[in-house]
Amino acid sequence: MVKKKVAKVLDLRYVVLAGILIILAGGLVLLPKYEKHEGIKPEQLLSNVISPERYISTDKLADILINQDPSYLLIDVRDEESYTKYSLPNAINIPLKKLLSEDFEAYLNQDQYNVVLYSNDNFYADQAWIICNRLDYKNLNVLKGGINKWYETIINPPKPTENMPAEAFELYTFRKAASMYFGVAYPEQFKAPVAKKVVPKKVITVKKKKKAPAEGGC
Amino acid sequence: MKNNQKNRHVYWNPYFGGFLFGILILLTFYITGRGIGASGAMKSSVVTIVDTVAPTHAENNAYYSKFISDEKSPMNTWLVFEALGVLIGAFISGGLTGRISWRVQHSPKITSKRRLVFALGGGILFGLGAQIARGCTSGAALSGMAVLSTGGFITMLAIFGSAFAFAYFFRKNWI
Amino acid sequence: MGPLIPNGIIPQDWDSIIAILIGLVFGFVLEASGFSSSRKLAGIFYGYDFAVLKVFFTAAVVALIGMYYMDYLGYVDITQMYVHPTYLWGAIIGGVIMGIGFVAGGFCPGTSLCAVAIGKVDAIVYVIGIIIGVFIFSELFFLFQPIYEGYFMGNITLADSLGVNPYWFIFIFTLIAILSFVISDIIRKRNKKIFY
Amino acid sequence: MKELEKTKRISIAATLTILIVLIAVLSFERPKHLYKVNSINTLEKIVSADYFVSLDDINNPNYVLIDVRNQFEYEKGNIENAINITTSEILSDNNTDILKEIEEKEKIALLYGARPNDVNGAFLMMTQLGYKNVKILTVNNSYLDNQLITKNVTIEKSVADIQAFIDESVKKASKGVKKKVVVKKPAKKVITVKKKKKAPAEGGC
Repeated sequence: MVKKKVAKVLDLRYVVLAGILIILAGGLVLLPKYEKHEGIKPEQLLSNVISPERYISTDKLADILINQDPSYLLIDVRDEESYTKYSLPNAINIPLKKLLSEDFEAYLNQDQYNVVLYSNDNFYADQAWIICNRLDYKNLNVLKGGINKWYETIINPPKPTENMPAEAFELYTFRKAASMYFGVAYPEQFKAPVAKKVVPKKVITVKKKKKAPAEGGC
Repeated sequence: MKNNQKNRHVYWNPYFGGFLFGILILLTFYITGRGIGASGAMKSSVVTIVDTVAPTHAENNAYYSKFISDEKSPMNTWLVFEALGVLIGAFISGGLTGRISWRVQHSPKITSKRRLVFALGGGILFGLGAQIARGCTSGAALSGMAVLSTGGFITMLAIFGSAFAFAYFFRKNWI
Repeated sequence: MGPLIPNGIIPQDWDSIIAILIGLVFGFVLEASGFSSSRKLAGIFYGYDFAVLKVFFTAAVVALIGMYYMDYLGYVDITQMYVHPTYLWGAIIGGVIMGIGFVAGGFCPGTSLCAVAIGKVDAIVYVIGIIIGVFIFSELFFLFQPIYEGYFMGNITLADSLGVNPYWFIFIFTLIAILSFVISDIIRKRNKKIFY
Repeated sequence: MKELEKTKRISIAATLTILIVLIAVLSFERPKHLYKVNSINTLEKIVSADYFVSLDDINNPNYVLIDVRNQFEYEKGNIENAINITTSEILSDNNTDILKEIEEKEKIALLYGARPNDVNGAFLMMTQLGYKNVKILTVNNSYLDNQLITKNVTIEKSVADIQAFIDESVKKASKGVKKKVVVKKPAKKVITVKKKKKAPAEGGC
C-alpha cells in the first residue's frame, strides 16, 4: 500500500514539474514585447546633452591645427558640395545622412582620436553628436559655432578698437597669424609671405576595437 | 566497497540530468557565445595525426587545409579542451559511483566480439555523418536547438528518425 | 552583457580554461545520468529505457526557455550567438548516416568519450571508428564536397525559415516535450523489463 | 528503473530555478523611459523630415508652444501661451504626462529656445522616446530693454564663401607685392582606415 502511495505522490510531483515548465514557457509568450533597448539610458544621454563640455572653441581648434596636434580628427557633417567648397584642412567628410553607415563607423567608434564634428553652425553637428553619444562612442566634441564662427573669428578676425583691453589686441594678433596660416594673405605684408609651412601629410590609421565574433562549431 | 558496488547501476533521475545539461548549455552560450560539441575534437585529432604523418598531403587536401594554420596547432581548438574536460568529468562521476572497470558492455545474447565489430562500424558511420552534417547530436542538434537553428532541428530529426527506422535491423544487438 | 568572451568582458585567454570546466560538467552530467552505458542509450529505440529522450528533450527545453528569457531580460544578446549553419542536404544525409551509426554503435561522440573515461572497451573501439570515419571523409572529400558545401541556407533560425514567432514555437515545443515524456512512460510500463 | 523514484534532487532543483526566475523577473524593473525609435530611424527622421516651423505660420491651432529655456528666462519673456518645459526636466514625471497628453490630443509640440541649437537636445530626446509630432520653431530670442524680440532665422546658413574671401585676400595682397605668391593648398591628408574585416563566425564541427 505504501508503495502505491509513494508512486501516487511521485506522479503528482511530475505533474507539478510539467506544470511549472508550461507556465515558464507560456510566460515567455505573454510577456509584453518592447523595442530592444539600444544605446545608453535616456537619463544618461540627457545629462550628456545638457553639459556644454563637448564644445571646443574656434581659437582652441586653430591652435590645435597650427601645432598639428596628431590626436585630433576633424569630421565635417555637411554635404559633399559645401565640403568641397571649403573645409578645414585634413578634414573627413561624413554627411549627416551617412553618419551611421558601415564604412564611417571606423572613424566614429574608436578611442584613439578626439573627434571634432562641425557643420556651418553647430545645429547638425549637435544632432550627429547626440546620436553618436547615444551609441556610446567615446571622446567626440563639437566645434562651437561651426564654420560661420570659424570665419568670423579666425579667417576674418574683427579689428579691436582702441579702448578694448590689451587681451583683445593679443587675441587679434593670434587670430591674424592663424588666418595667415590658413591661407589668408594681408596686403601690408612687406616681405613676401614666407613659403607657407606645408601641412605634413598625416596618415590616420584607425585601429578598430577588435570585437571577436562568437565562432563555434560542432 | 559494498555500498559502492550497490549503486553501480543507480543513475540520476533523467529529468534532473537533462535540467543540469540545459543549464550547462545556457552557461556555455552565456560565457562563450557558442554551443558545446564533441566530434570537432575527433576531427582536430585526425587533422593533427595526418599533418604530422604526411604534412604535404595534408597541405593540398582541400579538407585538412581548412583546419591547418601555421601559428596555431589544430589541437589548440576549443573543442579539444572541452573533450578533455569530458573525459575528466566522466572519470570523476564514474569513480564516485564505482563504475570504472575495463569491460565490454554488450547484451547477453551476443558475443563481445560482435559488439566490438558493430561498435567499429557504428563509429565509422558516425564519424562520416558528423563531418557531412558539420556536427553531432550534442554539437549540431542540441546546441543548434538551443538557439532555434533550422540546421540543428533538421539534423536532430534526421538522426533520431533514421535511428528509429533502422532500429529494427539491429535489435538483436540490444534486446 | 551578452556572450562574455566575445564582448571582451572575460579576456580571450580564459577561453580554453572555461572549455575544460564546461567539458568537465558536461562529462559528469552525462555519465551520472547514465549515458556512458550504450544499452541505456539504445533503450530509446527499443522502448525499455527512455533516458535519452528525457535528458535530450529536457536539456533542449531548459536551454531554449533560459536563452529566450535571458534575451528578453537583456542579459544576453541572442544575435551574437553562434547559430549552427543550415546546409539542407548535408544535415539530412549526415543525420541519416549518424542515425544508423547511433543505432549500430550505441554511442554518439559525447557519450562515447564518457564511456571511454570509465573503461568501456567498446567505446574505445567506437572512438577509433569515428577517427577512421573522419579520415575516410577527408580523403574522399572531393566526393562529399557538393553535399558538404551545397544548399547553404545561412545561419538561419526557425524564426526566419518558418516565419514563426520564436516564443510561440518554444511554447509548442515544450508541450510536445511533455507529451513525449508521458507517452514514453506509458510505453515503458507496457514493455518488458531489461536489466543491464 | 529505480532512478525514476529518486525525485528529491529534481524537486530541489525545480524550486531553486523558480526562485531564480522570479528574482530575475522581479528585479528586472523596466526602466521608466525607453527608446522607442532606434538610432538609424532617428537619423533618417532628422535628415528627411521637415520639422522646422517659421515664425509667421505660428498661429496654427494645434501647435502647442513649448519653451525649453529655464524658469528664469521663461519668466523674463516668452511667446504668448507657451508652456515651459526646461530641457533638463524633460524626463520628469509631470513633463512626461504633459507631453503624453499633447501626443494623445494629436497636437504638435512646437519647441523653441534662445537659439535653435539649444532646442536640439529636447527635440532629439523626444523623437527617440517615440513622440511622433515634434517640431522646432526656427527663431532667435533676444531682449531689448527686457522686451522679448523673436526674429526668424534660417538654420545653418553659411555666413560667407570663405574660399572666395581667401582667394580675394590673396589677390589683394599679391597686387601690392607684384611677385606671384604661391600658396600651397594644404596637402590632402591621406587617411587610410583599416576596413573592419568582417571576421566570419567560423566554426562548424
